[in-house]
Amino acid sequence: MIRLHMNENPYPPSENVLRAIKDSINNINRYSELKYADKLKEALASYNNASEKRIILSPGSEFLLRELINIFSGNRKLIMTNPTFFPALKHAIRNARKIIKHQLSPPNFELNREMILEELYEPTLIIVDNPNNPTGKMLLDRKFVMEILKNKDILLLVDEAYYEFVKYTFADLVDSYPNLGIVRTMDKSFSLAGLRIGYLIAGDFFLKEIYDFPRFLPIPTLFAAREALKNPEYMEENIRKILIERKRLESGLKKIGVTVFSGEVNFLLIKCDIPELSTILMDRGIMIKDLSTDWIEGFYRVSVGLPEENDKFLAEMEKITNNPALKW
Amino acid sequence: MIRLHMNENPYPPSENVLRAIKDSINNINRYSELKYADKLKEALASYNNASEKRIILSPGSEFLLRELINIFSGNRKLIMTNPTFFPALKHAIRNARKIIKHQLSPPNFELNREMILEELYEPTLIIVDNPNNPTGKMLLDRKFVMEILKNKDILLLVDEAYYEFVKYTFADLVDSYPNLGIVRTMDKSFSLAGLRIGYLIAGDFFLKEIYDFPRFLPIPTLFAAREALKNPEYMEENIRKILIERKRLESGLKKIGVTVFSGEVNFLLIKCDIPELSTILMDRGIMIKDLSTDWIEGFYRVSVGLPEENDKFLAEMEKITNNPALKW
Amino acid sequence: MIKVGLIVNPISGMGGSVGLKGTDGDAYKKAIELGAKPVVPRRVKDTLSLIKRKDIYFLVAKKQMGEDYVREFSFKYEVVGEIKEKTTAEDTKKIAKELISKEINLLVFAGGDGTARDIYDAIGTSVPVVAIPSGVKMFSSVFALSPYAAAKMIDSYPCEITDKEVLDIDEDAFRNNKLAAKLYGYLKVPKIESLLQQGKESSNLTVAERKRKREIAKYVAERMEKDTLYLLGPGTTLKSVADELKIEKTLLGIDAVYKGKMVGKDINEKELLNLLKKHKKAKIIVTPIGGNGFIFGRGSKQFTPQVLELVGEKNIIVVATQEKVSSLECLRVDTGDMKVDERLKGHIRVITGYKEEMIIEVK
Amino acid sequence: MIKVGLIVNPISGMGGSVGLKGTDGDAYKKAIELGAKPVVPRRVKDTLSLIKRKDIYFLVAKKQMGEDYVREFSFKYEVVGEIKEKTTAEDTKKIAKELISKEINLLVFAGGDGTARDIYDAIGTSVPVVAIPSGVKMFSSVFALSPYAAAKMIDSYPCEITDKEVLDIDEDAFRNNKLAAKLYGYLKVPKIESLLQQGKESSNLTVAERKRKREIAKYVAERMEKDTLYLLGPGTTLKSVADELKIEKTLLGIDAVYKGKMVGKDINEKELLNLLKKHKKAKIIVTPIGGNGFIFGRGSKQFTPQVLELVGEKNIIVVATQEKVSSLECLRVDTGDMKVDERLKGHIRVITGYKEEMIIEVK
Repeated sequence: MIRLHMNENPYPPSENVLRAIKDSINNINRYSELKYADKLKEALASYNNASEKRIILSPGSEFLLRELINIFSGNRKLIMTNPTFFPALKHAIRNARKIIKHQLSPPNFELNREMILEELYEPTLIIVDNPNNPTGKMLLDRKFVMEILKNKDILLLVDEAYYEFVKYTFADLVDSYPNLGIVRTMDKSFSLAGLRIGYLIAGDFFLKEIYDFPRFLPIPTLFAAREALKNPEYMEENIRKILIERKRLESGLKKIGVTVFSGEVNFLLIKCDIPELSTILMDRGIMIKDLSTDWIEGFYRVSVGLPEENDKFLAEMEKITNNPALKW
Repeated sequence: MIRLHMNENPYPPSENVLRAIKDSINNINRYSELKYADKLKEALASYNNASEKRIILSPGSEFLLRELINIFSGNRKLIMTNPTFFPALKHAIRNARKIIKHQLSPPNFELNREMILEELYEPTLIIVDNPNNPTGKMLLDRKFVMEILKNKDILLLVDEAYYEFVKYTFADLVDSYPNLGIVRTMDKSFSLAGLRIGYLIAGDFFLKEIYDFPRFLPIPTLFAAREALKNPEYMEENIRKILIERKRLESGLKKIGVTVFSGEVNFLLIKCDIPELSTILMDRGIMIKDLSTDWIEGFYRVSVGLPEENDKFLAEMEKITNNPALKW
Repeated sequence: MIKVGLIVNPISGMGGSVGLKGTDGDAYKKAIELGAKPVVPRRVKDTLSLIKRKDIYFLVAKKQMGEDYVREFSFKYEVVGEIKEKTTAEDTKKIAKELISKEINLLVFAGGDGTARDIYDAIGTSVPVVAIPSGVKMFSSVFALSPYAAAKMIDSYPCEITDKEVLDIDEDAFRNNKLAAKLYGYLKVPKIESLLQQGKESSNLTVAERKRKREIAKYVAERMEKDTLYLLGPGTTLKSVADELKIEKTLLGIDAVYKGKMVGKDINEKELLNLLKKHKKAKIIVTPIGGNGFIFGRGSKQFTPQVLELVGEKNIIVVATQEKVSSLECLRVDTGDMKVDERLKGHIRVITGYKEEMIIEVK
Repeated sequence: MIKVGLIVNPISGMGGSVGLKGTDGDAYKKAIELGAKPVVPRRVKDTLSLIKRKDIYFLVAKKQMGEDYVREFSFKYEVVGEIKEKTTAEDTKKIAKELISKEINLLVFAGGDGTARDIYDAIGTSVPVVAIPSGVKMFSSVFALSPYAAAKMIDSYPCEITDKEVLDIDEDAFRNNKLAAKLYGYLKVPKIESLLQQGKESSNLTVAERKRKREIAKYVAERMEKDTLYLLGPGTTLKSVADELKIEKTLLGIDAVYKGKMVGKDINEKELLNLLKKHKKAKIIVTPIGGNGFIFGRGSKQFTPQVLELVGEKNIIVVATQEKVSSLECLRVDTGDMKVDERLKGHIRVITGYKEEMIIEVK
C-alpha cells in the first residue's frame, strides 16, 4: 500500500535515531526517568528558542488538543475551523459547552476575521491550525493574532503541526502572551510518526492548568526525539526533497485536469469529480484522504510521497480520469 | 539508584519482547497501521476473555483516566478515594464539577460502603482502584459492585492496575453492565513501564463516549505488548518471584520494628516515625514513595525490588532506625 | 438473499441533448422529434455490472423498464407488472406499488427528478431506494453520484439509511419562465461511507442524525422569544423544531408559530404578508434545501422578496445538521430579486446542534 | 547571605522527664528541684550540624539562649540583646522583637508550646520561623519533625511558606484539672516538600492554599440558609468564610452570623446558649485544629456539650483544605462529655473546596 493519506514523511529518520531507539530498551521495565524528558525539553527549547519550562510533552499532539479542549471549553466558548484536524474538531463538537465552527470555502479557504473578532465578547478558546490541514493555507498572521491576544479573556491555541514546512511561527509571542499556546509535533517533519511525539509551547495561562500532564512517556520516543533534534539538518534535507516533489505532483495533477489548490506544506488539496475516488485508488493500492464525509464532496487530500510513489499515484489518476465508467 | 518508588516490575521483559521492539523500527516514519492495534486488542480480548470491540488502548492508563474524568465528570458527581493513584485524583480535584473523596484510614483502610450508596441519588461517576494503591487493599467485592451497577445513572470505573498480582477482576461483568469500565495496564505486571501501555475494557456506555480515543499508538509499544501477551507464563513467573520477595521484605521490615500493612500486590505500605525517611533513603541511593504530601505523615510505599535491592533497602532501613539523630 | 426492485424510466434524460428541460409529459414527444437518444440503458448497465454481491433476487418491470437490462447479467430475477409501449409516469407509480406489495428490500430506479417524484408519490419512505441518475433535471439529492457508488449502495445493504430530498421544477414558476426547484418530499437512501473512513464512528448514523436534529430543535426552542412570530420553512430539520414545540409541521410548506402556538398552517405569500402586518417582530427559520445549499429560492417560494424584506435579513435563522452544512461550499440564495439576494449575502450563522453553530458564506 | 535569628528557651522540655506539664512560669523551679536536665542543647546542635548552606549570618541571643550552641560551629554570627541568668518568657519576647528590628529573614527558635506562644506574641507573622521542638507540650503544629527537617527548612529558604497553628494548654481549663489545648494564633513556617516529589506542582503553594480556602468559603457561603444561625469556630479557614461574607472574624474565637450579619462577636458559652434560644435553626462551622484533627475539644471550648446538643450533630459543618484533611488519619472530638462524643462519631463530610468534599471518620 502506498500511504498518501496521513501526511507522513516518506523518508525514515536517520541511522542515529534508529540506533537511539534500539539503545532505549535496556531498562524498558522501568518508567522513563524524568531526566530523559527534561533533556528532550531542553533540546526542544533550544530548537524553538523558547523557555524549557514552557514545553509540555505528549505522545502525539492529539492528546494535548483533547486535554486542552476538555479543560478549557467547559466554561468558555470554543471557536474552530471546518475543516481542521478532524479528530480534534469531532472531540470538540461532542464535548465543548458551546462551539462556533468557521467553514472554510473554496477557492480561497480564508478565515472571516471580522466574524471572529465580533465573537470575542465572552471568554473564548480559539483553536486554529496554521497552516490549515487539509487546505494547506495559512489562516493567521501576526497582526490578527496579536489583536486576538490583547484580550486576556481569549485563549488562542495555534496548531503548528506543519511548522517545519513553512517556517512561520508565533512561538516567540508565548513569553509575552500568557493566553497563547503553540501545539507542535515531531511526527511529520522529523519522520517520527511511529513513535508519536507532540508538544505544547505554553503561555503562562495554559501552563498553569496543564503542568501536571502525564510525564512518563515511552522511552523509545524520548530517546529518538532527542537524537533527531541533534541533527535538524537531516530533517531539513528531507523537507527540501518533499517540497520539490510537491511541485512535481502538483503540475502532474494539473496536467491530468485535476483541480489542485496550492498549499505550502507536504500535502495537496485536490478536487476531483470522480465519486469515491479514494475507494477506487485504494483498490489500486494507494491511500489518500477523502474529505467528503467531514467536509465538501469531491475534495481529497494527498500527501507527498517518495518520487516513485508519486509517479504511481499520477499514473493511476490518469487512468481513472480517463475511465468513463467511473463518472456519470 | 534503586527504584522502589514506582511499583515497577524489577525484571525485564522476555528476549522475544526486546526483539519485537527492535523489529518495530522499520517504518517508524509512518503512523502505526490500525491492524497493529487490532491485533493487540485481539490478544488482550483473549487474555481477558472479553470482547475485542470493548478494548480501548492508551499510551499509559493515566491518559484514559484523565479523559474519562474530563468527559464524565462535567455533568456528574465524582467519587474517589484518598489515597488512590494520585495523578488521577489531583486531575479530578481540579477539573470535576463536584467531587467527594473518601479518606481511607489506618489500620484497615476500608471504604465506607454505606456512605457511597447513600451518595448515589444523582448521576455519579465512581473511580476506585482495586486493589488500592498505595494501601494494597481490596476495596470492592462483587456484591457491592453489582449493587452499585444496578443503578444505571451511576458509572463505575475500576482501576485494576494490579490485577495480575491478585487475579481478582470484574471484567466479566462488563458485557452485562454498560455502566462498568475496567482500566488496566501492562506497565507493571508485563514489565513494560518504559513503553506505556494501558487499556480500558469498556461497558457500552463508556464505549459510546470514548470510541474515538486516539488510535495511533507508538509502534514499539504495540509490538512489545502483543509479543508479551504471547507468553503470559513469563510474566506469571516474574510475579511469583515478586510475591515471594514481598513476604521476605515484609518480615524483614517487621523485624526492624517498622509497621507494615499487609497488601496483596507488588508493594508494601509502611509507617515509619522517622521524618523525611524518603529523603534520607534517597541520600543513600534508594527511592521510595513518600505519602505525606498527599496523605498521612509517616506513611511510605515501597515497591518490591530485586532480591539484592530489597536486601540493600532492609540494611539501610536498619541503620536509619538505629540512628538517633534522625528522630526527635 | 435480498429482494431488489428495479424500475427504469426509459425516456428520462433524452431531452438534455436537445435542449429541453425534461421529458415529463408531452416534452418526450418533442425530444424524439428532435432526434434525442436514450441515455438510460448505459447507466443502468454500468451499475449492474459493478454489483459484487451474488445474493440478489431482482423483481423488475417489463422490457425497457427493467427486464431488458437485467437479462444481460447472471442475476436471478422475475418480471412484475404490465406496461404500455409508451411508458408514462402512471406506469412507474403502478409498478412501484406492485413491487412494494412483493416485499422488496430495496428499490433501484433510474430517471431524473420527475421519476424520483413519481417514486416518492407511490412508495414514500416505505423502502430505501438507490437512484441511478439519468434525467435532465437532477435537483434532487437522492441520486447516486456514480455507477460505482450506486453498486456499492446495493452491495452494502442492509446498512445505514438517510433521508434525501426529492426536488423538482416548480411548475407554477416554470410557466412564468422562471426555473425554480421545489421540495416535494424525502426518500430513504442507503448511506455508504468511504472505505477510507477508518473505523465506524457510530453503529447507527440514522439515529445520530435524528438526535442531532433534536439537539438543534432544542437549542432553537430555548432561544425563541415570546413576542416574536416565527415562520418555519419546509424540511425535516424544521419538522424537528416543530416537534420540539409540540406542533404539527407541514413538511413541505411554511407554518407560522406565535407564543408556542400554530397561527398559520401551510401558508402562502398573501397569508404571510397578513401575519407580518399583525406582528411587530418576526423571524424566519429555514434549512438549506438540495445539494447546493439554497436557503431561499428552492422549496420555499412563499418566502418572496417582499416577505424577506419585511422580516429583515437580521431575523433569518438557518438550521442544518453539521453533516449537511459542512458539506456545502457555501449557502446560496435566489429569491428572484437581485437587491434582496445582495442583502442576504455575506457570512451567516447556522445552528448545527445544541450550542453549536457554524459560520458560512452566503453567495 | 541570609540573616537568621536564633532564640533558645534553655529550660524548655525539662519538665517532661519529671512528670510536669511544662516549665512555664514557676513550674521551672519545681522541675529543677525534681532534678530535671535540659534537653534543648542536643536538639539545637543536631539541627545546626545538619545545615548545609554556608551563606548564613546568625543573630543569636546571649549564652544559653543561643550563643552557646552556634559558637561550636563555623557560622558567622553576632550576639543580640541582654538576658538575665534565669530566663523568662519576657526575655524571649524582648529578644525576638530586637531580632525583627535587625531585619532577619528567618527566626529559628527552640522550645515548646509556651515558647511558640511567646514568639507569636512578639513577632506575629512578620517573618517565617523554624521551630525546633524541645518542649514538654507540643500541641502546636509549627514544630519541625526532625533535626533533618529543621535544617532542610533553613537550607531551602527562601521557599514556600505556610501558616501553622500555635496551640497551648487552656489555662482556665487546666486549673479545673482538664487538659485542653487552645488555639492561640498562627506562625509562618517554610514549607519543604519531600525531595521525592518529582517536579514542583505549583510555583507558590501559599497562594494556592489561600485560593483553596476562598473556594471553601465560596461553597459554604453559597449553601448558607437565610433562616439559620451560623456559629463560626476559630481558625484561618473560618476567617476565609467570614471574609467571603464580608464579616470581620475573630480569628481565635467564635462569632455568630445570621442573615449575613454578625450577631455575636467572640462569644462565650452563655452568649451562645442565649443565641440558640432565639433561633430555631442553627449550624456550627468548624475546622480541625492541630495535627491530630480535633474539631471539638481543642481551640473552641465554648462549644460545650450543652451547645453541641442544642445544635445537633446533623448541623455541624466541617471545613478544611484538602491538604490538611487528607493528612489526618481521622477527625477527633473531645468535648468532655462521653455521650456527646459518642454521637459525633462515625463518618462525617468535610468541605475541602468548591463542590469538593471529603468523607472521613470521626473518632
